[in-house]
Amino acid sequence: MAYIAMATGFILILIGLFGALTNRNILRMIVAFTVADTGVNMVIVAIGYMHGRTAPILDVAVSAAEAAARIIDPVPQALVLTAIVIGVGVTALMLAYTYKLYEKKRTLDIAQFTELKW
Amino acid sequence: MAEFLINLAASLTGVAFLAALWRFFRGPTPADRVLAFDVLTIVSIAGIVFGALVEGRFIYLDVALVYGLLSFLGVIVVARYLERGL
Amino acid sequence: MSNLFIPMTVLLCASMIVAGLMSIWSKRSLPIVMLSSGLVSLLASVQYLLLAAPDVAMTEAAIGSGLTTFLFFFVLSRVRGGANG
Amino acid sequence: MGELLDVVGGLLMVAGSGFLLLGALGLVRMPDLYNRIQAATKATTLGTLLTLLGVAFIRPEWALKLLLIGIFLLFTNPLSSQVLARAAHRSGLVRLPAGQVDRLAEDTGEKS
Repeated sequence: MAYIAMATGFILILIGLFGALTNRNILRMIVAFTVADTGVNMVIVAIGYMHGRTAPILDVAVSAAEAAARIIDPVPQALVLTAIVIGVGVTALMLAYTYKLYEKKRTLDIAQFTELKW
Repeated sequence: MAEFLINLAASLTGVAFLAALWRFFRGPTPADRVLAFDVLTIVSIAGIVFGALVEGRFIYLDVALVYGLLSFLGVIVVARYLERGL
Repeated sequence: MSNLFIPMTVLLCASMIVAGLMSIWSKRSLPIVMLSSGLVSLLASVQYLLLAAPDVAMTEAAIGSGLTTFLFFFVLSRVRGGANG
Repeated sequence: MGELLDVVGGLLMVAGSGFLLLGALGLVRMPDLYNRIQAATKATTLGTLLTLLGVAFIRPEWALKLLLIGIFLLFTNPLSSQVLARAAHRSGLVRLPAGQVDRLAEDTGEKS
């Protein structure tokens, strides 16, 4: 099961990169970037999965005495938890720059922004 | 017996998921796609409950709780955008 | 009884690839593209739950599917008129 | 006793999944957006509630949180479908088929 999820994560990364490189609208590029972000998170969670074990939260189903033999590693999940929040911050920053560029030039086409060309 | 019934219920939920996904893929208007998104979220709540039942963990039901609260927000945001632009 | 998870994983992963391909297809209009991106996050959240990470699933459902879609539609309603290109 | 409760819960879950399937089938087969809304949201709400009830029969110690999920579904689900139908009516995206009269627009005096 983890291998299927990992393959899907890599395919989502490729889809996101393809969309970010071939679209010409800035909003479409940001959407494709979000898809690639989801793919990266899914790959990391699928790496941390172990077969036959359960979630690393202790309650009546998993007691503290047998926790070492029954729960999976919680470190990749904490990593992904941080990465999701940072991802939404990066997305909000890109959208704010998109709005400022739209106020400046009244267009979202990436071919119109030619100030850094020489 | 009970295990067979649970597997049958999960299979029917999977067919419902595929039908809603087909409507999401070719809805004529954006409102159809938003409706299909809503139905996909509700079917996903049923799927999460199946997962919690199979795994036997009480803590998985919190995810269904968050789903029930937040699908609503997404649908309302898109509906207000379709109405007059947020 | 845990063999129920493998068909669910296959179904979710195929749906995620279909929704991801919809979200980069350049002929679709922009709200449909953003809604497809939200659908990818929603299905990824269920997949995280099946991969035994319910805390990541909660965060993804709240932030990745709710807040990101809200931000996209907020900006799209601000730049309406220049969005087709 | 526990075996009987398991079988009853399984039958309730099969009934709920049947209602989910009927709702999704109505979502595919209905011809119009408003028909799709009325077919999909009611049937899927009932199906999810029956599924939660079946899980509460199988695992009685989970009943409180399942009740909470059911209450949230009953709050949010009709609200989202109503907002969606109102947005579809006001935005004018969905045209009625020819020969039908828009009674809501006549009553409220809107132009659509």
